[in-house]
Amino acid sequence: MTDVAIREPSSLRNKLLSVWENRWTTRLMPFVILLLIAFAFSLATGGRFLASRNLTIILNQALVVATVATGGTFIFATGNVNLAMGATTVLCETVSAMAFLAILDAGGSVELGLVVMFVISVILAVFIMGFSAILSTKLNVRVLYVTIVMMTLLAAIQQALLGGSTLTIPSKITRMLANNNVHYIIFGVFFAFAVVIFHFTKIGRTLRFIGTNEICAHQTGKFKKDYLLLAFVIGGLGMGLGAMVAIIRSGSVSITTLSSLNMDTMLAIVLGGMSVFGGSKSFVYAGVIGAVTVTALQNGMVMVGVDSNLIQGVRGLLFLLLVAAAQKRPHGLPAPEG
Amino acid sequence: MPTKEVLLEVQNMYKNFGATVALNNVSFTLNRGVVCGLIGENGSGKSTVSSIAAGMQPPTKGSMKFKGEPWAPPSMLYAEKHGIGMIVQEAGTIPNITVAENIFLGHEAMFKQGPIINRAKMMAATRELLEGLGITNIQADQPVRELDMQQRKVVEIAKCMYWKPEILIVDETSTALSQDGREFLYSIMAAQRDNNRSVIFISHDLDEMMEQCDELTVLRDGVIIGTVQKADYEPSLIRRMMIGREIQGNYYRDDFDGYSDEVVLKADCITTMEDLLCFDLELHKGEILGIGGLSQCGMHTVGRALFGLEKLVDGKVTLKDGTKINNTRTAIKNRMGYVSKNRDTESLGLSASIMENIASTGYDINRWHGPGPLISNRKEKDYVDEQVKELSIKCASKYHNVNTLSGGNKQKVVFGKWIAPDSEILILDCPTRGVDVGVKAAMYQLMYRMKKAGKSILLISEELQELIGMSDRVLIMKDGEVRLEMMRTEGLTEQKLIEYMI
Amino acid sequence: MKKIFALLLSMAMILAVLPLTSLAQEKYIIGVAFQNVTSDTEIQKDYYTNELAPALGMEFIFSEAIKDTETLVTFIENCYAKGAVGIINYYTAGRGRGAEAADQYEMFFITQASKLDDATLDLEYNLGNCGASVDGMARAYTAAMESVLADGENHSVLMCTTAAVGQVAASHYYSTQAMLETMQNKYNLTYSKSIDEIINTDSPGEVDTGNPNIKIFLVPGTDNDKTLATISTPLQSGDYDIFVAVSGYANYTSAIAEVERAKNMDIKVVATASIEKQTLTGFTTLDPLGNPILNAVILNPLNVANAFCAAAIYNALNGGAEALKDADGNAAQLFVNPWPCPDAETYANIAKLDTEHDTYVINADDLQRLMVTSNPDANHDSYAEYLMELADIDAIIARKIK
Amino acid sequence: MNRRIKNTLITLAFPVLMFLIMEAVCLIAAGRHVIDFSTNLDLVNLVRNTGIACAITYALSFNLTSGRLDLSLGAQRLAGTVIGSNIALALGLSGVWLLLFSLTFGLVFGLVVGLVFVWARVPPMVLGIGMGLILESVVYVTSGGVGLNLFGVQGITILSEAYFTILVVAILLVVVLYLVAYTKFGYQMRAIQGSQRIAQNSGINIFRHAVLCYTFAGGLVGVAGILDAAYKTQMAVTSGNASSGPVVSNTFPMFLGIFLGRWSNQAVGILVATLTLRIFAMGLAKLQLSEAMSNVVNMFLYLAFLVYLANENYFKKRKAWADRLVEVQEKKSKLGIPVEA
Repeated sequence: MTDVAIREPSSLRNKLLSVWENRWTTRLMPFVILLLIAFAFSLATGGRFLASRNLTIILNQALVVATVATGGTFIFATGNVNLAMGATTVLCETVSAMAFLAILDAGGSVELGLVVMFVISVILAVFIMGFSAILSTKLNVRVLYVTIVMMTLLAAIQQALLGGSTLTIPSKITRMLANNNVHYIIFGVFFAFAVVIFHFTKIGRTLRFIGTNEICAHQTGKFKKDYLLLAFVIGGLGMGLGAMVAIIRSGSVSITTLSSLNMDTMLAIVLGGMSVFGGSKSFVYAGVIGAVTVTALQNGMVMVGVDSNLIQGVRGLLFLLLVAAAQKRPHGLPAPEG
Repeated sequence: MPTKEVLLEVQNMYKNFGATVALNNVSFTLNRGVVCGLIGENGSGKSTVSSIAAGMQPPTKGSMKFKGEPWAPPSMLYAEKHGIGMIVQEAGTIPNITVAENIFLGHEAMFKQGPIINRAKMMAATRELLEGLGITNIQADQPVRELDMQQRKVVEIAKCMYWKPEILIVDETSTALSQDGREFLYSIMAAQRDNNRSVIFISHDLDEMMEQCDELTVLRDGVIIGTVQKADYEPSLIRRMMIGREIQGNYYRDDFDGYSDEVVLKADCITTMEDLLCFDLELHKGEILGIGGLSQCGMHTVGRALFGLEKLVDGKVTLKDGTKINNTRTAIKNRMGYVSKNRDTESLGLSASIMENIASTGYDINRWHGPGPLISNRKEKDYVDEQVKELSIKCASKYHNVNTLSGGNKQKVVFGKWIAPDSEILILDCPTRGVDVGVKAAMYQLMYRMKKAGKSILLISEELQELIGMSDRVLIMKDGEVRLEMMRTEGLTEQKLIEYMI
Repeated sequence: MKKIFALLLSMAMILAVLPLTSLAQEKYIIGVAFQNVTSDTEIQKDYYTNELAPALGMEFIFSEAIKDTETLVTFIENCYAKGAVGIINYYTAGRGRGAEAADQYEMFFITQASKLDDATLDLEYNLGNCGASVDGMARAYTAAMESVLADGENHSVLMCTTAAVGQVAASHYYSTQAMLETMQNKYNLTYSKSIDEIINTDSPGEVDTGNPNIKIFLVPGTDNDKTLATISTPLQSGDYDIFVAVSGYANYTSAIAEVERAKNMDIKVVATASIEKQTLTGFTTLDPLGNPILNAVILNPLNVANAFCAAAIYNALNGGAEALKDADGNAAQLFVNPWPCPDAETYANIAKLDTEHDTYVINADDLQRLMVTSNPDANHDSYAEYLMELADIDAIIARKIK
Repeated sequence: MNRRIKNTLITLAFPVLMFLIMEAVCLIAAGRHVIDFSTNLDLVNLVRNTGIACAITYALSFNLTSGRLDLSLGAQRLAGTVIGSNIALALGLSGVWLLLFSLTFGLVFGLVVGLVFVWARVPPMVLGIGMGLILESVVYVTSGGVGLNLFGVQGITILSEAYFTILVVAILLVVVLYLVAYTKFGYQMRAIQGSQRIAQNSGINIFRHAVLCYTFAGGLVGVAGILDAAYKTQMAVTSGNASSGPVVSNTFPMFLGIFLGRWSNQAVGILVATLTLRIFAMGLAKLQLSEAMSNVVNMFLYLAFLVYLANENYFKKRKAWADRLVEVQEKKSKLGIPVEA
C-alpha cells in the first residue's frame, strides 16, 4: 500500500486547517501583516507614521527593492535562488552612469544621455541574467553556484571600472527626473507588465509549475532550460530598471553602493509571502509588499526611537517569525537547496 | 512436523486511511517453522497487515501477540531488533554509502571501540554475514551506487537477515528480482523454515506462492477470506477466493470489437541506452495495446521512448503523418498524453491545486482570443470543471492542493489532465497501481469509451488480469524484446502469458 | 474575509488621528549619520549625549554604519519622519545628495569633509563642511615626517594611501603629498612623474625617486585582507624603515613586528589616529626591539568638529544661519586643524583630554562662545578664528590639564 | 598498500603543482618568489590564511553537504570571537584562553542557530539571513558597538605564531577527521546526505543531527575568527549580514576539497584544497594584481572547476553512446536490416 497513514484531524482543527489552507489566506496574509505593522506604529507615534509625507517617504525608499524584487519573483517562482541580483543591479548602474557622463563630456545632449543610460542598463542586466541562465542550463552547473560566482565576478568588474572613486550624476538632472515622477513610471510600467505576464499568461503559469514539479512540467511539454532563461531575462529587466530607479534616488554610485540590496530583495520576496522553493504559492506582488513592509519596519522603528543597530536585529527576528508562521510546519526538515 | 508453537497472533485488527478501509477485523495466527503466504489483489490489505507487524505504522484498532507477549513495535528499528524484519518494495538502500554502512544503518554504535567506531570490525561483520548467506558478488566496502537493482535488493535481504529475525516479512520483493535473485530469496526462506523460524511472503503471483509457501491466506478488500494448506492447493479455487466478488457489470471489457488497421504511432527499430535494442512497435487507431512483463523487462522504457522522454540512440518514433517524436513538446502538440508509473513524483504537482494541475495541459487551448500568450480564466475554469464533473473527482474545491486527495482521486486528476485537451494517443504506465477497486472500474470504462471514440491507448501494466481484461492485443516482453503477441480474440489467459514473462 | 479587513483598516485610521503620545517637542532632534562604527564612534557618541545635548537642548539620533548614498538619504528621511531639524553627516561621498535631501525637508545639513560639493553650495539649508583642514593635515604630516627623519640617516617610506586616489578623501591625498614633498626636500629627490600623478596611480608600486638608497612604496585601497597581502612584499624586503598609514594602522602592526624581529630593524610608524585608548597603548607598548609601536601620530580632533557642527546647526535654528555663510553667501568650509604629536610624552598629556566635563576641549562653557544666543556676533569668521586658536595643542593642554 | 601511496601522491600533487606553477609565473612576470623565505612573514601569512579558510570551509561542509547553505556562519564567527574574547579579556585571561573562549561561544551560537532551525523548520536560506541579522545586532549591543580590540593586549602574539597556527590547524584536521570518519555522527551524516527519508526510517534522529552540524560549524568559525582577529588586533562590528561575504567565497575550497576527498577523505581533501587555493592567492598578490583583478581570476577558476565537476562523466557517456551504436549495427546486421553508412 503506497498511501501513508493520514491522521484523523478533529473537526475544529480541520476547520482551522482548511481556513489556513485555503487559497486566499496565504495570498492575503502579507497584506494583513503590513496593516498590523502600520497600525502598531501609528499607535506608537501618535499618527505621525501615517502622515501622507511619511507614506511617500516609505514608498520612495522601497521603490528600488520593489522593482528588483518584482523581477526576482520570476526567478524565485521556478524554485531557484539568485544571490547575484544586487551585484547585477549595481554593475548596470555603474556602466550606464559612466556612459551617461561620457556622453555629457563629449557634448551630447542630456536627453540622449538619459536614453542611452536607460537602454544600456536594461540590456546589460538582461545579458548578465541570460548568460547566467545559459551557463547553468548548457553547462548544467546548479543555478545557486552560478549566482555565487557571478556575485563576486560582477562586484570585481565594478571595482575594476570604478576603483575607489564615486560617479555622480549632476543632481539637477536627477532632481528633474524625480520631479517628473520618472521613477514611479518606471516601476509602475514594469509592475503592470510583470502582473500580466505572471498571472495572466502561460509564461507565469509555467514558471510556477516548474517550481512545483520540474519533472511533471517536462512531461507536459514545458522545458526548464527555455523557461529558466525567460525567468532570468525578466528578472534582469527588473534589475536594469531597478538600477535606473536607484540612480534617480541617489544620483551616485560607488563600490559600496547598495551592498545589502540582494539580501533586502530576498527578504522582501519571502516576507511578501513567497516560498523560497517557488511553485504554486508564488505571486508577483510579493516583492512589492515585502519591500514596503521591510521599509515601513525600518522607518517606524527609527520614529519610535529604536537604536539603528538594534533595528537590524528586530528585522531579522520578525523575518524569521513571519516566515515560520506563514508556512505549514513540515514534519521532516525543509528540502535541501544546496 | 515440528510442534505447533504459535509465533504471532493478530486479533481483530482494523486500519483505515481517511475514507478507504484497508483492514476490516483481521485475525490470524502464524506458527513456527512455517512459510505463510499472504495473497490478494492490490489494495487487499496484505501489505498493510505486514507493515503493522513490522512497526512501519500503527493499527487503528486491534492488538498483536508475538511469542505470547503483547506486541506494538514503535518503529521498524525496534521490530528489527526484537525479531521481526521486513523487506519493502521500494528501494531501501542509500546509494552514496558502502554496503556495510547500509546494513548497519542506525546500528553503528555496535562497533564502538572506545571513542571510535571500528570500521574494520564493521567490514568484517558484513563479510561474515554475506558469506554466511552465500553472497559472493558483493564486497562489503563497495558503495551501493555501483550495484545494480538486483544486488541492492540482496543487500536489503542481508541487512534483514543479520538480526536473525524470528519472522521474515518479504513484501512484493520478487517482482524486482531476476531469476537467480529469486533463487537466492527462496533459499533464505527455506533456511528460515529449517531453523524453526517463519516467513510471511507477500505477492500477487499465484504460481510462485503455491510453489514456495506451506499455507496461503487469501485477503480481499481488507478481509481474510480463508487459509489453504499446501496439500489442498487448487489454483482456480484460490483465484476465485482472490477475485471472488461478483463483478458488478463488466469490470473489464466483455466485447471483442477490433480496431482499425491504420497505424497512428510507429516505433521504427528504436534503441535506447538501456533496455531497448532495435525495438519495433505499431499502435493502431481505436486500439488498446497492452504490454506486460516483469518490471525490469523494458516495457516502461517503451512508454517513455514513444512519448519522447528517452533519448533514442538509433531509430525513430513516427506518427501517422511521418512527424518524428523526439521530445515531449512535439508529442503533446500532436495530441499525445503520458501517465507515468510514479504518479506522485512525475505526473502531479503535489503542492499545486487541482486547478493548476489539470489546467497545465490547456495553456494553448484556453487562450484569451487571438494568438497571444494571454489566458482566459473563464475558459480555463470550464476546462477544469468539466473534468472534475466528468471524472467525479471528490474534492472540497478545485483550488485545494492535490496532496489532500486520496490515491484514486489523484489518478483521476492525472487522467483529467490528459483527457481535457482531447488527446488522441494515450500512453498509460501502470495507471491503476495503488488505486481502490471502485476507481479502477471507472478507469476501465473510461478507457473503453475512449477506444470506441477512435482514440488509441498503449496500456503498460504489471497486472496480467488488467491486460487480459482490457487489451485488444497483448505483447509480453522480457529483457527488452517482445516474446509473445496475442490477440484478444485468441482467448487470453494468465497461464499462457506467464510462461513468456519469466 | 472582506469584512475583517474593513474593520482592521478603520480601526487603524481612528487610532491614528487620536494622538495618544504627544511627542515632547521642546528638544531639537538632530540626526547623526556615521560612516564607520568603530571604537572612536562610541567616544563621540558619549560627547554628543553628555556634553552637547544638554548644552544645546538637542536630542541626537545615531545611524548605523552608512556606506552608500541610498542609506544616507533613507536615514535623513527617517529622521525627518521623527521630527528632526538638522543632520550632521560623516559620509563624505554622499554630501551633495544628502544636502539636497535635507534641503527638500527643510533640515539644516552639515558634513565633516575637507572639500565642498560645489553643486549644492547655494542651498538654503546647506551649512557646508567642517572637516580636517587639508593644509593643516599637510603641516601635521610634514612635522611628523620631519620628527622621524630627524636623525639625518637615509630612510625609505612604505605608505598606505587608502582613499587618496582621485581625492576621494581629500585629507588622505594631501597627507600623501606632504610625505612626498618632505622626502623630496629632505633628500632632494627628483620624481620621474608629478606628485599628483604618483598619488593617483591606482595599483600598488614603488615610486621612482631618482635616488637608489631612498625608496618610497605607495599602496592605495581600503585596508582589508588584500592590502595586508600587498604590503607584505615590500615590507619583508627590509628596505622600508618607515610605515605611514592615513587611516587604520592597527591591523598592520603584527606584520611590522614580524619583519622587525626577522630583520632586526626598527620600523617607525606614522599614522592618523584619534584620541582613544588604542593610541595611548600604541605609544606605551614596545615592539620586539624595545621601541614604542607608534612613533608619530597626527590626531584628528573629532570632538572639536562635532562641537562646531552642532553649534552651527544650533545657530541656524536660532536665526544665525546667514551669519554662518561665507563672504558671498554660500555654504561655509570650516577647517579643523589636526594636532601633530611627535612622541609619547606629548600624547601622554593629550590622552587626558576629552575624558570628562572639565577636560573636553570644547565643554559646555566653551560652547557659549559659539552659540548665537549667548554670543550674538558668533559668525563664520569668529568660528574660523576659534578654530585657528584650537590648532595650538600645547595651549589647549595648558588650559585644560591643571 | 600501493593504492594508498598512489592516493597520497595524487593528494599532495595539487598543492605542489600549484606552487610550482605560481613560482614560475611570479618569477617570469614579477621577478619574485611566491614565498619569500627571507623573513617568515609570507610563511606566517600562508599558514594563517590557510588555517582560517580551512576552519571556515570545514564549518561550511558540515551543512552544505546536507544541502543547507548557512548564510549566518559569518555572523556566528563574529559573535563567537567578539563576545567570547571580550568575556575572556574581562576575566583577565589572554593568549590561548581567547581561542578557547571563542571556540566555546562559537559552539554556543552554532547550537542556538541549530535549535532555531529544528524548532522553526524554515528553509535554511531564510534561517541564515534571519539569524545573521540577529547575531550581528547581539554583537553590537554586547560589545557596545566597539567589537573586539586586541591592540596592545599582552600575550596575543602567540595566536598568530606560525607554529601555533599549524598546531591549531592540525588539531582541527584531527577533530574533523575523527568526527566525519570515526563517529556515529559522521556515518549518519553521509547516510542523511544520501536520503533523509531512508535515514529517518532507520531510526536516525535527523533533528539532533542537524543541531550537531550547526553546533560544530559554529565552533569551527569561532576558531577561524580569533586567528584572524589576533593577527589584525581587532574585529569590527558589521551590519547588513555583510559578515556572510567571506563565508560564501569559501564554497570554492569546499567543492575542491570534496573532489580531492576521493583520494583521501573529506577532511584531508578540504585542507589540501584550501592550501592550494591560498598559494594561488599569494601568487596573485605577488603579481601585485589589484584586488578586482585577482577576484576576477579567482572566479573564472571556480567557474571552470564547477563546469568540470558537473560534466565529469561527459566523455564516459559519449563512449557508452558510441558502444551502444556498435551494438545496434551488430543487431541490425544479424537481423538483415540494411545498415546505413
